[in-house]
Amino acid sequence: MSKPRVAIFDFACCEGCQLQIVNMEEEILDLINLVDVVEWREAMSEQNTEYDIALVEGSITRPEDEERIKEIRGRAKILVALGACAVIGGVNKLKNRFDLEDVRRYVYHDDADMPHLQTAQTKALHEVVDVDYKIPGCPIDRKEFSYVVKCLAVGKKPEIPSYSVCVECKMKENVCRFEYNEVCLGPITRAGCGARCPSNGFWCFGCRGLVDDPNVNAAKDVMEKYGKTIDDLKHRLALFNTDEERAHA
Amino acid sequence: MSIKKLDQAALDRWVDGLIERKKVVGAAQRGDHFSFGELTSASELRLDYDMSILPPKKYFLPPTEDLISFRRDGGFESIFEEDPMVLLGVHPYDMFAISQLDTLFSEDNDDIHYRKRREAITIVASDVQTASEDVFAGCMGTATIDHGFDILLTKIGDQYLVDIRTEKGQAITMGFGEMPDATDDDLDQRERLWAENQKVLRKHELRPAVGYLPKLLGESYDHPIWEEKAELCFSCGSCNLVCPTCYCFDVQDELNWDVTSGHRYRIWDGCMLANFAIVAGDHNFRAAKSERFRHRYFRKGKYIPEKIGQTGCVGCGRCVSACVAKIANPVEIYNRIAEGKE
Amino acid sequence: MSTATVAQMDLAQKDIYLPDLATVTKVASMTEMEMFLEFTLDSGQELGHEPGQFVEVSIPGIGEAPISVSSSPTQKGMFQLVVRNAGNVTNAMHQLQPGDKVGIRGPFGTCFPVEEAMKGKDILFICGGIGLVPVRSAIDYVLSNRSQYGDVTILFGAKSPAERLFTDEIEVWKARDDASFYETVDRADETWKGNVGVITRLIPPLKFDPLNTICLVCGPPVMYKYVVLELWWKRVPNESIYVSLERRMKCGVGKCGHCQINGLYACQDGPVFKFADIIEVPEAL
Amino acid sequence: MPSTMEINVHHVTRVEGHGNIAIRATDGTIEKVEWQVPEAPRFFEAMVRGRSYEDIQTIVSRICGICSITHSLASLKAVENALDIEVSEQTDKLRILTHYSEQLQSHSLHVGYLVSPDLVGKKSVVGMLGEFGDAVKTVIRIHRVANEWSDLLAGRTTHPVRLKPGGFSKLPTEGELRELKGMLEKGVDDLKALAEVVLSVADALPDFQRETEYIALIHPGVYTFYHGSIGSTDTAELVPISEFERVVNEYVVPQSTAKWTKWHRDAYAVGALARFNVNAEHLLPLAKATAAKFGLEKGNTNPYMNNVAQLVECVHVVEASLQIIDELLTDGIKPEVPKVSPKAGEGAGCVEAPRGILFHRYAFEKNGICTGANISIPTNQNHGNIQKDFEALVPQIMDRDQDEIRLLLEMLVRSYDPCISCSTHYLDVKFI
Repeated sequence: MSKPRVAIFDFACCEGCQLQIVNMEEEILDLINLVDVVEWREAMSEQNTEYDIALVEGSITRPEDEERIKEIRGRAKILVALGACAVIGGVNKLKNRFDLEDVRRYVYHDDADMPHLQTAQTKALHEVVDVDYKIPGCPIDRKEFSYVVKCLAVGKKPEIPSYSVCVECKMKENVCRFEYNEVCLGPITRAGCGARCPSNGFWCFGCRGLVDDPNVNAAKDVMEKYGKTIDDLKHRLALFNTDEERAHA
Repeated sequence: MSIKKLDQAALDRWVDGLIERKKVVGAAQRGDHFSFGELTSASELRLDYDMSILPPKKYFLPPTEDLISFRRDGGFESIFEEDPMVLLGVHPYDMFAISQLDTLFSEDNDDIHYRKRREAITIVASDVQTASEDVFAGCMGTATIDHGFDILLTKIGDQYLVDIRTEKGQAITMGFGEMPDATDDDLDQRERLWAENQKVLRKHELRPAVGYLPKLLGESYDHPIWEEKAELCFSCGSCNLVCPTCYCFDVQDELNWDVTSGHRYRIWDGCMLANFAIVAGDHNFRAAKSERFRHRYFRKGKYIPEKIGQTGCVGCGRCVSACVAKIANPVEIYNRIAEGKE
Repeated sequence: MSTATVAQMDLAQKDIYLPDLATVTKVASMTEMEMFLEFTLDSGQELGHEPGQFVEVSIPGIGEAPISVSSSPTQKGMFQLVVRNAGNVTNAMHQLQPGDKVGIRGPFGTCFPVEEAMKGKDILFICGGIGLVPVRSAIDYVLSNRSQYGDVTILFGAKSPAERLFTDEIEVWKARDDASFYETVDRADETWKGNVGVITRLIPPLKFDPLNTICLVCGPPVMYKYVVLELWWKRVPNESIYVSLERRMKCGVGKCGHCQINGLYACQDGPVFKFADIIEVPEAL
Repeated sequence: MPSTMEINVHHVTRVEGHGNIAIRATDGTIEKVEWQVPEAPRFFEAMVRGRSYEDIQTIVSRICGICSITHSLASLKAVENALDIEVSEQTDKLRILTHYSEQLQSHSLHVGYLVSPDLVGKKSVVGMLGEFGDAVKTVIRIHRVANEWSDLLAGRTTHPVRLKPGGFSKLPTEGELRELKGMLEKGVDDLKALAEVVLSVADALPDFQRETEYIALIHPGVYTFYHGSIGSTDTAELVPISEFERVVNEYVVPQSTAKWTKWHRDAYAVGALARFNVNAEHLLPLAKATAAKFGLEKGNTNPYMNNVAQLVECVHVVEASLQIIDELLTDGIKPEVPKVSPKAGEGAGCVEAPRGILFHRYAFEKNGICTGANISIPTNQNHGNIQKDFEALVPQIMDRDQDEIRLLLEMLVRSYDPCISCSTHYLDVKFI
């Protein structure tokens, strides 16, 4: 069996997900043993238009980026969205809460009309092309990434948890963030991070996106029980899940 | 076997001595909560703890546990990860739960992964000194216990009664030094403390008798409470995960980087999670939140009792505290379905 | 159980999660979705199953899945499975070639009562889609011991002609004069000359003695209620109806909880249930 | 027939973000020399409006995956400045210790993975595995130490979790700090080994000089990354952080979605070499010795030497951290819970990112909701200087082979360790 050829691409993002691949440290050697990394601008000068698997980080914010992701999709047998920006739009979608003209002017003032400073509504990859698999998180979890790569190498469909962060948070034996009177998105956020933030004393802000069927009614009720409002919840939800926050508005 | 008496200083000396020789795990304060963890000194042990976030179940059935290793070209081998330790300060309701797991993992098909861990652990139980906010063991008949443990510690005044029940218990009593036997008066005091704990560990009052729950539930399958409570359920599984008697698990394969070898492990699962009863092809046999919610209370109050003759809920109250939506109080639910009956 | 008793138990017992090795001896594509596979255990032993039981099949690294045994224990030296490509394990099983190794645990669960309740009775098999897979084991068993049973009737319904299973064997069953075979498809195509419609339509025209007939029913979840209703119209007692139910049997040994049907475990108390035993079990059908 | 030379590097590789090089010359006359930044702008500064002061750190750390801790710290200092929040000495020390982990993370990644292939004539670190396998493994070990160090203090290597207004959401234990100390002590040996390897190929660093202004934080008596005021090699004036806009003077150019900056000259440089040129006398002994090995002295004007300065800083931050850990262990870790209440206010914060000085400014209304922000990022501040370097370098190397020109220009860009996705994420707002 020949090694699958993998290419890594990025769109609007912080490139922190690619960095997690670098951060695999010694395991990178295992990774390149298992797959042929044929293009990876951040780490390699080699370039190649022939690949089987495209790992794509970042969200789509300009018409020319739409064209580029379509081309990548066209070449790749399997397209994997890497990280919150690619999977759900991530913090980049905060932009969509504003009028784009206002956003551009706010940043570039009188120069805002220069053609290269144009921008469009932020989109997650699946809003532009078909995405085969999604590795959520901001940034991606290295263990989960390794798991997905190994699955793809043996033709197994990777399973990303469908349950909430609370499951992993309980396994870590953390005190619930609600006990500290904090607004935590753990109960409605997809697990897989090992409850990283609550385990470090911080609330979950939903970077892995919501579970398939989040109970928004319950969320409302819970906010009241803890002396918070649904607006507090929506405020936090907007960070990574602007679309969801608006859908439930 | 025998019941001895130790003061706090002697107890500490004994625990410190144990720590030198063995892995000793006990209830201790970690951050702003109590949990079971490895002790490095007797001073960390808090026998006056009220409740640990997770029950000591985590040492018998860890959140994840390797079961077998495999090679893709065929070949499977068992992995056993028994972890010998002395487990200090197990409360009666948790001891009750451990005994229940012993039964469930051994009957029909003996699970030797569980059993090897179980046999490697010596349990020093401890009568409750501080009642937690949500405990209702007094209503479930689990506030005190007289079997299952190797040693039971009971604090009477400034002394501990040390009730040694098994050879395993006897084996770790080296280092006690000269110890007086408990007197009849001591034992009377222990009886009184037990009676008192039956009353104190009742922060929620279950109105129907425990033994009546299976019948009561049998008549309440279509009770409106399931829909009503599930309306606010996140399906987050917190109640499952903190429960000392929940033992459902999922099984997964993990490949090594060579993708020709790896291991199979089990990981805690929960019947409240949305996809728990899903089958290949995506049909979900318990798709509705209310069905899952009902299943959990039936399992604790009916299915387990009908299977092994014991309550499946030991009244620790962890689920009551862990549920952010505050809908998981078994007492409230069982009381509701008992309304208007007998 | 007290710990003292636990300590006395034999530590050398078999690990219930440890698969035995088996080798693929034959593969054949049955439909677009279903693959037929034949195995022998590397130990040289018989699987030792009863009709209706299942095994847990391991594809190392991919996972484990419960699969009904489709062959009759009367066929020695091998066992057969038919798998629909519906998940990771079954997808990997579709790639298997003769000589490949898999892990097998089991057989597990209850069986069709071919040796007890069915002996001397008329038998009615009702199979929808891949429900034919486990029932085939019982059909073969009964036909191999034909003299010990009364009338034998087999009903089979498939979604479309292309999804019919065991088509060669169906021709054999049809040709037998000591058994009746009727089938239907939900949706016909231009090649199909037979019945069209759901399987329940095959039941009303049947003439059989409801008090001397054992009915074995297996099919998709939605099928059971309608089939049972038709059998009730025929006055078949609940005691005489056996169903085989699908659940997610992860461990197969009554521990993991996934296959629970109210208080019952599909892997231990089932997958074959006497209908009378589950009529009060709301989650069953 | 006129001879035309055209170099178009569409996306310089082995840098963070997208940057292009465009050179055109006909008959030896340079017609175009451009450093272009086509990275998609993300408008962070506009996006934080309407967000709570509690969430600012969470959002703006996402400006950059590589210097997320730095962005968190700059934003926290700005938020704390705006809301009048005092932090304890322990918090300061732990933050600096956290910050140093990122300096090592980023520098070892840059020097070890991204620059070193150029020095040995390879296209990527993967290509180095055979011949330089041991060196690569040394780099990996250093990088892993840096990441585990960040994990320990920040809860994660990328996008820190524990850093919040007023302090930490969770503190390390003394036992963990002792473990860290052991890790860092071992790391010193790996750093020494790495320095030897780089030294053995340092001839590959081009000898190119161009005088420019260097800007970095200055704080009395220390080689600072965290405290201080804005200093420059062109002036003795120290500018308070609150007046950073006076230093950066941002402007927009047609070839870049990132803004450019200038102060006393038409461009200035920030980063390791700038810090070295401003603060070299405060380096700790082993770092000083490392600089001496490479002949790196204060006043160096070769931008390619930024990579050596980074290596020197790797040594310095490990030395400095061992001191901080000792102090923390002597004092003991005291439990502290950050207590913060919102108010109206406006404030600025500054820290040194691995690639240069970084400024954040925010304004809040009384419920702690952000009303405006201004962020000025080091790579922005270097873009103009990169362009000026190009303009000076290209005529000097015009006669060389195109591939060599291309390589030298790419190496020049890489030497700045640009964080291009960062640089397109800033904004500028006028506060009233």
